[in-house]
Amino acid sequence: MSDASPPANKADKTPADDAPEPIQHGPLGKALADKGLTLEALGDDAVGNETLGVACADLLGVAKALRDDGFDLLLSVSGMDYKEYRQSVTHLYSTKTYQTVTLKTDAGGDDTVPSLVPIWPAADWHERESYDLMGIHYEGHPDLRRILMPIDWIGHPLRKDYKEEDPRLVWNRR
Amino acid sequence: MTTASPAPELSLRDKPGFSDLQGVTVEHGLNTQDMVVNIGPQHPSTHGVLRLVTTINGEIVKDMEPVIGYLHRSKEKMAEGRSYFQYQPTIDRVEYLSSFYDHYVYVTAIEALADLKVPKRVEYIRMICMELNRITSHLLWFGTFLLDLGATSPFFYAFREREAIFKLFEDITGARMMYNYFRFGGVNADAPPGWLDDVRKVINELPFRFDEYEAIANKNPIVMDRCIGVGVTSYQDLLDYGVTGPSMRACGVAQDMRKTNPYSCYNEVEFDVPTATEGDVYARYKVRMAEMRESIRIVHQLLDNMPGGDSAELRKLEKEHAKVAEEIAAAKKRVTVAKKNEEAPNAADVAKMAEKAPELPFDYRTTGQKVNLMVFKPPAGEAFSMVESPRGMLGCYLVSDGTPKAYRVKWRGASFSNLTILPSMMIGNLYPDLMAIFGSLDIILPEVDR
Amino acid sequence: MNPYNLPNWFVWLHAQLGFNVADPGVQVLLVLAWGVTLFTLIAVVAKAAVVFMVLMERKVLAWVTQRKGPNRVGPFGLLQTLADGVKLLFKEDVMTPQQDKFLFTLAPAIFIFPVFVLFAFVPFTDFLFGVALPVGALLVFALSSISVIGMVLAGWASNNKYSLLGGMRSAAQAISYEIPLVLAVLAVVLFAGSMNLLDIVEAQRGPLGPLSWYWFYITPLAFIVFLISSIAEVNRIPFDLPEAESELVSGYNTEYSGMKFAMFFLAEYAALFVMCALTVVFFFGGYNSLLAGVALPWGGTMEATLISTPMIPMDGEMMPLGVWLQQTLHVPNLSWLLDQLEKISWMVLKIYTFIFFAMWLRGTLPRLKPDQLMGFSWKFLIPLSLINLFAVGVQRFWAYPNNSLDTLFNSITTHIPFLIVWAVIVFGGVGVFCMLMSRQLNAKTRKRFAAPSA
Amino acid sequence: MTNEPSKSQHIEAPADDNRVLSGLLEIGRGLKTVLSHVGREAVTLEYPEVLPDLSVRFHGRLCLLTKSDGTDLCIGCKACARVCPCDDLIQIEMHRDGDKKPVIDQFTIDMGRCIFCGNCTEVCPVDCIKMLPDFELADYSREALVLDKYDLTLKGEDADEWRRTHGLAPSVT
Repeated sequence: MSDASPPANKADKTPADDAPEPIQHGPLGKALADKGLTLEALGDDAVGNETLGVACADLLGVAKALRDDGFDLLLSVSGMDYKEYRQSVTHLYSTKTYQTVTLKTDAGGDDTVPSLVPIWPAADWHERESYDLMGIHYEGHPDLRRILMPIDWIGHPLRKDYKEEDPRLVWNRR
Repeated sequence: MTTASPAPELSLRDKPGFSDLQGVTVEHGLNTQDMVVNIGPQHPSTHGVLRLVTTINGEIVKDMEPVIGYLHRSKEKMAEGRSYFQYQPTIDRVEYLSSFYDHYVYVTAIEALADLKVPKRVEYIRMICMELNRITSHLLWFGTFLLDLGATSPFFYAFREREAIFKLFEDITGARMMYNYFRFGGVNADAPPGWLDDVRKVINELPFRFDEYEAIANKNPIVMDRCIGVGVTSYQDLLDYGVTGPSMRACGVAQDMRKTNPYSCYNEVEFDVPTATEGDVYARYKVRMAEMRESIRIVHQLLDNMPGGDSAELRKLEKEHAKVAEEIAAAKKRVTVAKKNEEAPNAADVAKMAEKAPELPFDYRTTGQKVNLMVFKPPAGEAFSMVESPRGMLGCYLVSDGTPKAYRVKWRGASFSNLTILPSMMIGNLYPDLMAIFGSLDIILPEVDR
Repeated sequence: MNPYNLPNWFVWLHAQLGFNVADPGVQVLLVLAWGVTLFTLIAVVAKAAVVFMVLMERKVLAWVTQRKGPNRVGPFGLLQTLADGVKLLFKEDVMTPQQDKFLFTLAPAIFIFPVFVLFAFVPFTDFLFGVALPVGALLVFALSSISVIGMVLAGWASNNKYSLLGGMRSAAQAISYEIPLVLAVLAVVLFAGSMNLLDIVEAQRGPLGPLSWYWFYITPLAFIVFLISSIAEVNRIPFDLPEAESELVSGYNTEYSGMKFAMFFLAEYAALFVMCALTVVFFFGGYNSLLAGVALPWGGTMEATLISTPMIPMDGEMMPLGVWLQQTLHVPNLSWLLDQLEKISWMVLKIYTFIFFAMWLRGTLPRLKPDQLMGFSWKFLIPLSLINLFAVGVQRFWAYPNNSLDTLFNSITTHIPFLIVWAVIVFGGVGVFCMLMSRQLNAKTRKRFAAPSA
Repeated sequence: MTNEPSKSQHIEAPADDNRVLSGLLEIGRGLKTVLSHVGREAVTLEYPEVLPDLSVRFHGRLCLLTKSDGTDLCIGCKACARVCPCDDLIQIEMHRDGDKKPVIDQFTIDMGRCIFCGNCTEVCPVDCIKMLPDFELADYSREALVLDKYDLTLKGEDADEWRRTHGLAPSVT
C-alpha cells in the first residue's frame, strides 16, 4: 500500500523448494547497515512495509539514523506479547518519501526497552499506552505511568497471561 | 468542582516568558491566584468523556493535562477472543463518526495477509462510502465546532445534511452509523438498485448547502476573531506530537495518504489536497470545508466510472449470463444423453459455445474470492495498513498466527496522537480559546480510548 | 406633563374613597400601597411577557433551523412554557453543604428585583406607567446595573469554579457596557432636553415620521451603540459570556435548580423585555404610531395614534375615528380607550420586533471571547459613542442655537443645516475612526500571522 | 508507488480589508441566510405519529423466518451463535427426531445486548435468521428483552412477504 517498492513478494513467506534463504535487507535496511548499524532483516510485512529487527542497545542509534533519513513521523508504538518475551514495535512514516518502516525491538528479561521520546516526542503517549496495557518499561521516558487504565489498576491487561483477578472489581456476571 | 482552590505553588511572575503570551499581557503587579478547573469528564464541549485538568489564572490557561481512558472498552483485547469476522462489528465503535475507515484498514490488512484480490466495483463502492463518510464526519465537526463557538443554527443545518447521507448509508448497509459493511475481499452486499442515483441527487444538493454554511460562518467577524491567529502550530510541532490530517494540511504540507500513498483506487480519480499555511484554527476550518467539496468531486467521478453501473443493470446482465450458462449446460447434457428422435448437438460446437460464453468481468463483482467467514484463517504474518481518515492517518497493525483469531490488533487512532498536542497549544491562551482549539483538532474520544 | 396617568388615577381613586390625600401621613401610606399594587401588576405582566417570550424564542430558533419547535403541550405548544414552569416549581432545590446558603438564596432575589422595578419606568402609554420621574433615564441605568451584583453573588456563593468565572465575567461585562449604553442615551437626553422617559417619547414626534425618531434623527450611531450594548447588558448571544454553555457549562447559574433557577431564567427574559422596551422608548418613538407627527394634507399633523388623528370628514371638518365611534356608539371614554389600546399595541409591536431581532441574532452569531468583549467595548463602542456625543452636541448647538426645543420640527428649512452637519460628522468622523480601527486590527492580525509556520 | 509532489489546492488567508465595515456586512449576510430558512419545510419527524421511512436492509429486530407452510426453517447449525460478537447472545436448544431431522426446542436472543451488526443474518445457510425494519424494542425490564422462539418466529405468509421484499425466492418448502 505505502511503499516505493512493489508489494511484498510472497515467496518470502511460503517455503521454497529448498531450505528458506536468509531474508535479505531491503533498500532501507541495506542503507542503514552500510552506515555500520546492527540490524536484523525481517523482510516486508504483508502490506509491503519494510520490517527491521533492532536490539535494545542499537535502538537509539538506528532511530536517530532513521529520523535523519526523513522518517520524521512516529505513527505508533505497539507492545507485543510473545509469551516468552515482550516486543516493542514502532511504526515510522516519512513525510519525504512516504514510506512506512517497522522497527521491532525485543525487550530484555526485565521488559525494558529504551524510550524513543528523545527522538520523537510523539512517542510519549504511545509508550505510556504500551506500558499500561503490556507492561513494557521504557527506559528514559519522562513520565511513564498508566494512561488508559485507572492509576491503581493491577496488572497489564493486554498480556496473554492476564487474568481479571483484581479483588476490587465487582461487575455483573451473568 | 466543589473543592477550594489550592494555594499557588508557582506565582505567575515566576514563570519565565509568561508575559510574552500571544495577545495577552499580564499585569505583574496583581497578586493573583491560580485555580485548577477540572474540565470534564462530563462537559458540553469535550465531545465525549475527556478530562482536562486545567490550571488557570483568571482566564489564562497556565497548565493543562488531558486525562483519558474514561471510554476505554478494551477493543484490542477483544480481538484476541474473537474470530476475524466476529471482531469486525465491534470496530465500528472505535471511531463511530467515520467507521467505514476503521473497517477499511481492518479489511485491507486482512486482504494483504491472505492475499485476496478485490474487484474494482467493490473498491469503488468502498470509496464512495468512505468519501461520503468523510463528508458526514466533517459536517458533524462543522456543526459542533460552531456550537462550541456559540452559534447554534449551523449545528442543525449540518445535521440535516448528515441525515440525508445517513439515509444513503442505511440504504446500502442497513445501519446509519455502525455499518459493518466491508468484508474480506468484498462488501456485504451490492448497492441496491438506484442507489447511485440517490447518491448523485444528494451530492448535487450539498454544494449549495456548503455555500450557505460559508455565508454564515466563513467571514463572520466573530468567527474570524476567535479563529485567526489562535492555536498556531508549526509543522515541526505537528511532527513532534505526531499530529496528522487536516491539522497538518493547515500548516501548508499536502500530506494526504490518498495522494502520497494511493490506496484503493485513489490514483484513478482526480482531486486536490486543500492546504493552508497559517496553521491556526481558521486554517483548519478552511481546509476541512474545502475537503468536503473535494470529496464531492471524488464521488462524482466514482459514480460516473462505476464498473458495472447501477446494480439494476448489473442484475440484468447477470441474468443474461445465467441464461446462457443454463443453455450451455443443457446442451452439454444433451451431448451425453441425447433423447430419442433428437439429433445430438455436435460436441465441438458446444465446446466453442462454452468458450464464447460471456462471463461477468471480475471487476463487476461485489466479492472477490469467496471467503468462508466462519472458518476464515489468514496465514501467519503481519500487516500494518493505513488510511487517510477524516482525522488523520488511521492505522491498523494486525498480527496473525494462522489461527482463526487475531494474535494482536493494534489501532493507531489519529485522534490519540492529535490530542497530545492540545496542552502545548493551550498554555498561554485564554480559557475560551480551549473550545476553538480543541474543536479545531476534531478529536473523537472513542478513538483515543479505544 | 399629562396628569391623566395611572399613579394619579390611583390617588384620585383613593380620594373618591374618602381618603384625605393632602395629608402627608396618608400620602406615605398611598405611596406604599401604590408600590405593592404596582409590583403585583408588574409581576403578572412580566411573567406573561416572559412566558410568551420563552415560547417565541424556542419557536423562532426552531424556524430558523427548519424545525417545528414545541408543539406537544397545548395547541401549537402554547402551554409548553407553563408546563416547564410547573416542572421547575416542583423540582428539588439542590444545595450542597459547601455553598454559602444565605448568599446563594439571596442572589436570585437581587438579580430579579431591579428588573421588576425597571418595568415601573417603562411608559407603555402616556397613561399606563408606574412612575415618571424627572431623572428617569438616569435611574433606569442605575437600577439595571444592580442585577449584576446578583450574578456575582450567585457565582461566588455556588462554590463552583465555572460559576465563579461566570460571575466575574458578568461583572466585567456590566462595567464595560454600562458606559457606552449611558453615553448613547446621553445623546438622546441632549436632544430631548429631558430625562423623563415620557418626555423623550413625546419629543420624538416629528414631520419625518419614523425618521424623526431618534434612531435616525440624532445619529444612527447612538442607536447602534445602544442596541449592541443593551444586548451585552442582558447577556444575550453574542455577548452571553457569563453563561457560555460550551465553556462554563451554564456559568453563574450552574448550581441552581428548581425555583431559584426559574428566577434567574425569568429575570433574564424580563431584562431582555425591559431593554427592548427602553430601546423603543429612547430610539423608536415609544408608543407613537408609524406616522405620528407627519403633516396632514388638510392641515395639522398626525397625532400619536392613528385613531385620534382627525381623518374622517364630518360636518365640514375632520374628526378622529375614535371620537366618531364614541359619538356613534354612545360609549363614554371610548375614544380615549381606543387611543390607549393603539398606543399599547404600537409599543408591544415595537418591543417584540427588537426581541425577535435578539433571538435572530442568537440563532446566527457565535460568542465572543472575554478579551474581545472588553476590547470591543473599550476600544470601539466607547470611542464611537464619544464621537457620537460630540457630533450630537455640535448638531444641537449649530442647528438650534437658541436652545429652543420648539423650533426642532418647525419647518424643513431648519433641517438643512442640521442634515449637513449630521452627514459631515457622522460619515466623516466615523469613516476615519473605522479606518483607524481596521488598520489597528489588521496590524494585530499581521503580527499574529507572523507566528511560526512551515 | 508515487513519489511525485502531491497536487494541492492552496487556500489563501483572508484579505486584510476594512474589517469593521465588511464585518457588519458579513453579519448581515449571516442573518439573511439564517432567516431564509424560515419558510422552508421543517425536517422534524414527529416520531410516534409518523414512522421513519426505513430502508429494506434496515438492521432492526431479529426474526426467524419459517417455510411457507409455517414449519421451522432453522436447521440448528448454530452458525449465527458462533459469529455473534456478543458472548452467548443467541442460544439454541435442539434435538434430532427419528428421521435425524433437526427439531428446534428453543431459540432465544437477548435483544438487550444485541448490537445489530447483522453478522448472524449473513452466515445463515438457509436464510432463516433475518432482520426486520423494527426498532421499537423498548420494554420495562431486561428480561422482557430476551426474545424466545415464539417471539422471534415470523410465520408463513409474513415470512414469504419478507422474502419477497428482500428479493429472495418467496416460497420455501
